[in-house]
Amino acid sequence: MSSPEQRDEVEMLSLMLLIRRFEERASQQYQAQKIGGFCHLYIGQEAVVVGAIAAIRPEDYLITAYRDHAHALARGTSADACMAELFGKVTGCSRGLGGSMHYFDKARHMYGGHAIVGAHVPLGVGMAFASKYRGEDRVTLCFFGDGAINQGSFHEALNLAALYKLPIIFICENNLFAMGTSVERSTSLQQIVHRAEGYDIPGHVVDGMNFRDVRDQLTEIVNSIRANPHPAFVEIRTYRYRGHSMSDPASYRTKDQLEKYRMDDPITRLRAQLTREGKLTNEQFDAMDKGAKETALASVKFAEESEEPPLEDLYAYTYVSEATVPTAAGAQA
Amino acid sequence: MSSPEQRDEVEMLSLMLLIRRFEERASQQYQAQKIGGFCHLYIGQEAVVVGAIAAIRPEDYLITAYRDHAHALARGTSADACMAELFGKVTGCSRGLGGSMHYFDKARHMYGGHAIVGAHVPLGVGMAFASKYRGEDRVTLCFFGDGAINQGSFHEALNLAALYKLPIIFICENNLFAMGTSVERSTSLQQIVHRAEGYDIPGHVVDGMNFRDVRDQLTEIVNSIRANPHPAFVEIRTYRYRGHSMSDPASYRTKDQLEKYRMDDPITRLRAQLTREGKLTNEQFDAMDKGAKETALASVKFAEESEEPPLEDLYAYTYVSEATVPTAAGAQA
Amino acid sequence: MREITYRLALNEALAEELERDPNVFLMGEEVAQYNGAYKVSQGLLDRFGPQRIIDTPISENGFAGMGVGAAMVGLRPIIEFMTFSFSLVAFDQVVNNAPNMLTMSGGQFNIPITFRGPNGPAHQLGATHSHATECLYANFPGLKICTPATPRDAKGLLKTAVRDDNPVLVLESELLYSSKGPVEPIEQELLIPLGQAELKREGRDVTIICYAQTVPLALAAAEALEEEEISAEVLDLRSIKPLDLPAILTSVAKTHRVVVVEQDRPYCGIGAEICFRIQNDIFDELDAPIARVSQEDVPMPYNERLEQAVLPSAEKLIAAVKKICYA
Amino acid sequence: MREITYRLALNEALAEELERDPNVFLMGEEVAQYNGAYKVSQGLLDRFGPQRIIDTPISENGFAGMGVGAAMVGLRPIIEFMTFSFSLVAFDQVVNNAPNMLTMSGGQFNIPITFRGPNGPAHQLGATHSHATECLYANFPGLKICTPATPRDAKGLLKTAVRDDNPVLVLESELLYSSKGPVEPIEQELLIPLGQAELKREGRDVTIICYAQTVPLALAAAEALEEEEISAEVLDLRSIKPLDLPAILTSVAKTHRVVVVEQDRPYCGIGAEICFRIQNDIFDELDAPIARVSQEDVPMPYNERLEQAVLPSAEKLIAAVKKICYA
Ligand SMILES: Cc1ncc(C[n+]2csc(CCOP(=O)(O)OP(=O)(O)O)c2C)c(N)n1
Ligand SMILES: Cc1ncc(C[n+]2csc(CCOP(=O)(O)OP(=O)(O)O)c2C)c(N)n1
Ligand SMILES: [Mg+2]
Ligand SMILES: [Mg+2]
Repeated sequence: MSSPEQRDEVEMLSLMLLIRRFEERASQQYQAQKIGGFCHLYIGQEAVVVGAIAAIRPEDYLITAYRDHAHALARGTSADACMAELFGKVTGCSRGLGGSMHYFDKARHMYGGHAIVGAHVPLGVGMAFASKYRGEDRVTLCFFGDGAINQGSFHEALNLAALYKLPIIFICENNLFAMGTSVERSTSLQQIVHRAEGYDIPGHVVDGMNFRDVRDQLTEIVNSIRANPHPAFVEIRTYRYRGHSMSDPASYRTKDQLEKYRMDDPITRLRAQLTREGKLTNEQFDAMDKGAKETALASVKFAEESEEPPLEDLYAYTYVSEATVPTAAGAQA
Repeated sequence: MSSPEQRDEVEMLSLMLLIRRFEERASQQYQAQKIGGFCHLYIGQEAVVVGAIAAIRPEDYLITAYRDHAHALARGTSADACMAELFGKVTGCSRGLGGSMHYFDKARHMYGGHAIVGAHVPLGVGMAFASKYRGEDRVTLCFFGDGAINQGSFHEALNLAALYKLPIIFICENNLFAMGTSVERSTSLQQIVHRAEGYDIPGHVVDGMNFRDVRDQLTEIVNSIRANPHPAFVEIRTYRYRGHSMSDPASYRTKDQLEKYRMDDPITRLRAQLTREGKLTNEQFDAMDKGAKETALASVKFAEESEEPPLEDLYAYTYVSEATVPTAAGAQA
Repeated sequence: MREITYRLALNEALAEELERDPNVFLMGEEVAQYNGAYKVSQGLLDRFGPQRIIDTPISENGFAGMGVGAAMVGLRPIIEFMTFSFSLVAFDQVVNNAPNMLTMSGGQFNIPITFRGPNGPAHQLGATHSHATECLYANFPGLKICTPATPRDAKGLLKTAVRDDNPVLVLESELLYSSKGPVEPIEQELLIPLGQAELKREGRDVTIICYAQTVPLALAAAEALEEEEISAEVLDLRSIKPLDLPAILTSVAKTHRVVVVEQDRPYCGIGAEICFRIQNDIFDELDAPIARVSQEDVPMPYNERLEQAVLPSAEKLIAAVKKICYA
Repeated sequence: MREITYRLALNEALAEELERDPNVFLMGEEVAQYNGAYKVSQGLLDRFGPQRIIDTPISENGFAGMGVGAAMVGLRPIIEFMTFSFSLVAFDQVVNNAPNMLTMSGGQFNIPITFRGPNGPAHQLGATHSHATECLYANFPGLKICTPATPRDAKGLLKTAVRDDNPVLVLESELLYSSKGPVEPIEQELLIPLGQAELKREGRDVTIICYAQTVPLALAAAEALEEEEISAEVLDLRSIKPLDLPAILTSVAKTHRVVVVEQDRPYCGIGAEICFRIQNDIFDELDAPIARVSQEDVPMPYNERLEQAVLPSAEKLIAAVKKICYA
């Protein structure tokens, strides 16, 4: 009935719904003190990572900062594993040892979940370096926030990637704030995308509330990189509906601003586009949403019923022993 | 006879000569093993710092990296104090505790001499911040090499200076190499000056082999900053005739390149300009050069005859004791 | 005496020093408009204005270096690290530029700067966000380090730090921000010298040396030990550097047994240095080996139970005391 | 056995591991075209090409992080720091990203990376260029650290480090690069396990524990002490982490007296940790306090005489030995 591409869009919408419902549950569970540490929600930004993964292959590399639940879910990590991680359970995607800020899923090429602002950007460059070293045509997606672009590691990473012509897309998720600091108070630029000029890296601005704009622009960039490895910089304009983390009342911004973005909700928008085009009925949407809610709820149950990591884990992950890892460890990862 | 401005140029030429002759002596003394550690010569680059100080006031701030002999001499630190520092003597400008890479002269607003590449750039921004904080119209000159612009601290410093609109001139002494690495192998840009665009900082390119171009362009920038505090970025194109440090044979570059730059020698050029304009006779020049050589030679004698810092110095400069420093320490520096 | 929180005590210290000296300013991430990530700088922007309470981008290396530069020309910066875990990206500025300048300039440039913020593990923040940095910084000559455990010490030490003409690190504790304790009335100037330990409890049988987050835990352990007829003396270092060795030696010479309970990791931790100093100076006074309770030597796990297993605790401390008392 | 320099030994180790495993590459400042600031990588660019021997800009934080990222996807990077003093600008990458990844990912990502380069004071390089970083890095779980003192150890330890599946720091010594010593023929694979100390000299009266630059100095002191009828055993740690505690305890249980001579600064230095471990495990075997000879706790001065006064020396070591031997 629908072409593969069309089916994809419905699937992607369903993924966005899953992310939204998952995080609503996470928020509730955090408030119920089932979840510890910091917890940063992605609600409002779903089109960014979902649009991005719609543009790449499963074996491409992805790395991001601590606002990472969506990135794991988008890569295919199960809601169960994601929720269990928040609960600190051994069934979590990082065995309960990483927590909200440190989601990892090696099998699905999700390379974290990194909590020191900016510090993972060089890691992304290293991953892209490895692809080029091996002559693979993988692309690395490296996500970070608008606040990260003022860190030294960001700068060094961009220069290195440009110098070595590495296949990496630097994706700045510009949600206008780094904690309580607006972009104009953190960055000496009219537009973030201009920072790419200081490295001769091509820059792009994308509407992060519009799944199709994200997917289409990234698809073009990805194709150009696969043909001829080079870095690219993408400023994706988006908005987080919630505070920086669970403890932030976000009083530094106006209700008006929030309402303006809510009106432009990425899920609502893609739903409207698909409905208008006759690719999605209200019933289908409701069923999808119901499914997402059920999956999220089930993940809570799964997390609750899972075991904590055993005390023996305490010393088990400080070093790998030579015995447990083959000599050419992970060379074919 | 000559206008004050003209006298200034002769004085500045004489300063360039002093720097050149001082470093030739330093080189000789290093080879004679009178000087330890690393020693980086400025020969060929004299017009850069001399042109710069010709554009500022004595009370303006100046900070630089480890290739710093010329910067101290240009600020008025005596050749004696400079040579004694290389000899590690207590009469040195840093009491023999700093060495070649760490010249300081507080009275003359020479704030070092810093050996970790890029790490002093934020210090310069802090000095400029202090001027603005106090409502002074001082300008800070912050010098660094082409290799330093790929350090994270450079990046953070530029963004901060632009954000806070601080009165600082970032001066990149582009001598084409960072040790053995040419600019095109270190920096993903056609022209270094473009890096300033990533911060909305105005950029300028200056011919560092031409004293007048340095002085005139910097004068204009300094005036604009005094009228209205803001940062500026200047790429000054220059060349070091010697290796990176005394131990570097500089085999990574061609004789032709070196010869090309030697033909364009900044001292020879300013001399020719002044002679052509009737402001300097050959006799005057020869007398100046003789004076410079004598001063340099005398500085060696001074250094040789000076005392080493006493062993009691060992613990004397780790902390200042509350007693020795007034409460509002150096507030009027 | 009035009881106030550790957070408010720090806030008062900042306000008083800002008031006293126009060269003092506060700079860091979210210190101004947001009133501080942990609200330590609450109200300071309103009171002192944006000239002196300065929000920064996420550029720890950059603004730490700015502080050092400003200090070179006579200002007295207070630099807040949102946590000291983030100071690791500014490590070079803190350990090279701040403490070496005085030596390298032959005595011309002292750096009157205060670096402050919470340090040490908080609660389930994971491996990158739980660093206890005191032993790292203590290795660098030219730095002073204090680690207040009570509101009174927090106020008195921070004020002294700001007035010190050397770089001082004030390592606060997130877990203590809301704890309360007696502090002198606000009219009364409170300055506590760096380098003076305080006996938080007297005892006869064993000396427990502690600081920062391990002080409450040492006091709890001492109380529990009392019931088992072990009388523990609790010595709060308050400053890590300079170290109050005389106070340590005096106590150990009395009790002849000592346990150091530290919040950092074991390998080359604070307790190792203290152990060396004690046995070096009064070897013959020791009736038992010096014991330490520190973190386990593993990256901090997120899971709460495992995190607790990594951290020092009153139980572990009690066990260590009993072991060296042969109890 | 043939005698080669420490520098050549390292060079052979690099070449052999690059030859053996195509996943191994070398990256750093001036490692390729310049053949290394200290010529350790001499000839490797010619032999292995620019794909695998990679010059970088001055961006330690950036390329150290690149190494960690490349290691996450299965390469085995060797990252050269021109000196470990410069690793301080990359500190966060070395101490957070490299060693925490395995824990934070619940065991999914080990980081098989080698960070190497000269460490510790060289000669008159001043305060910022003379850091001995071993005690800083040793505080971080997840890192391994070795400190070869001889050409043989340099080769064998570096090769093992490259094959280790964890992050390993190989802390070389600039002052040793030109020293010579016996090394197995090139045909013979030389792998020295991490975590094994080596008795460099047997003795009865006192144990001198040393590593890296302090090994030659310990041997010299032992020889001088022989003439005064003090028989010193010299134990070269070779690895700082894991630490060969059994070898230490065995030697101390024999001699009952011990001096640690370390190249780092005293406060929370390596010697402090070793002291704690010994007295903790075999307190009753000790006939005298454990002594340490380390740097003085001051920023390194440029002046040569003062620098010598800061550094550990055979004379200081001899004095320390005599003191605890009551000689
Ligand atoms: C080096 C460092 N400094 C500070 C922090 C604390 N911190 C965590 S997130 C954050 C704001 C980041 O904002 P942005 O990069 O815009 O990402 P967003 O949260 O908006 O997704 C800050 C300051 C940190 N984790 N690491
Ligand atoms: C952080 C750091 N990394 C490496 C070095 C070693 N180093 C000293 S100077 C230098 C080259 C700097 O070149 P550039 O900035 O162009 O200045 P120039 O020497 O040409 O004046 C290097 C790599 C250092 N001092 N600090
Ligand atoms: Mg943001
Ligand atoms: Mg250069």
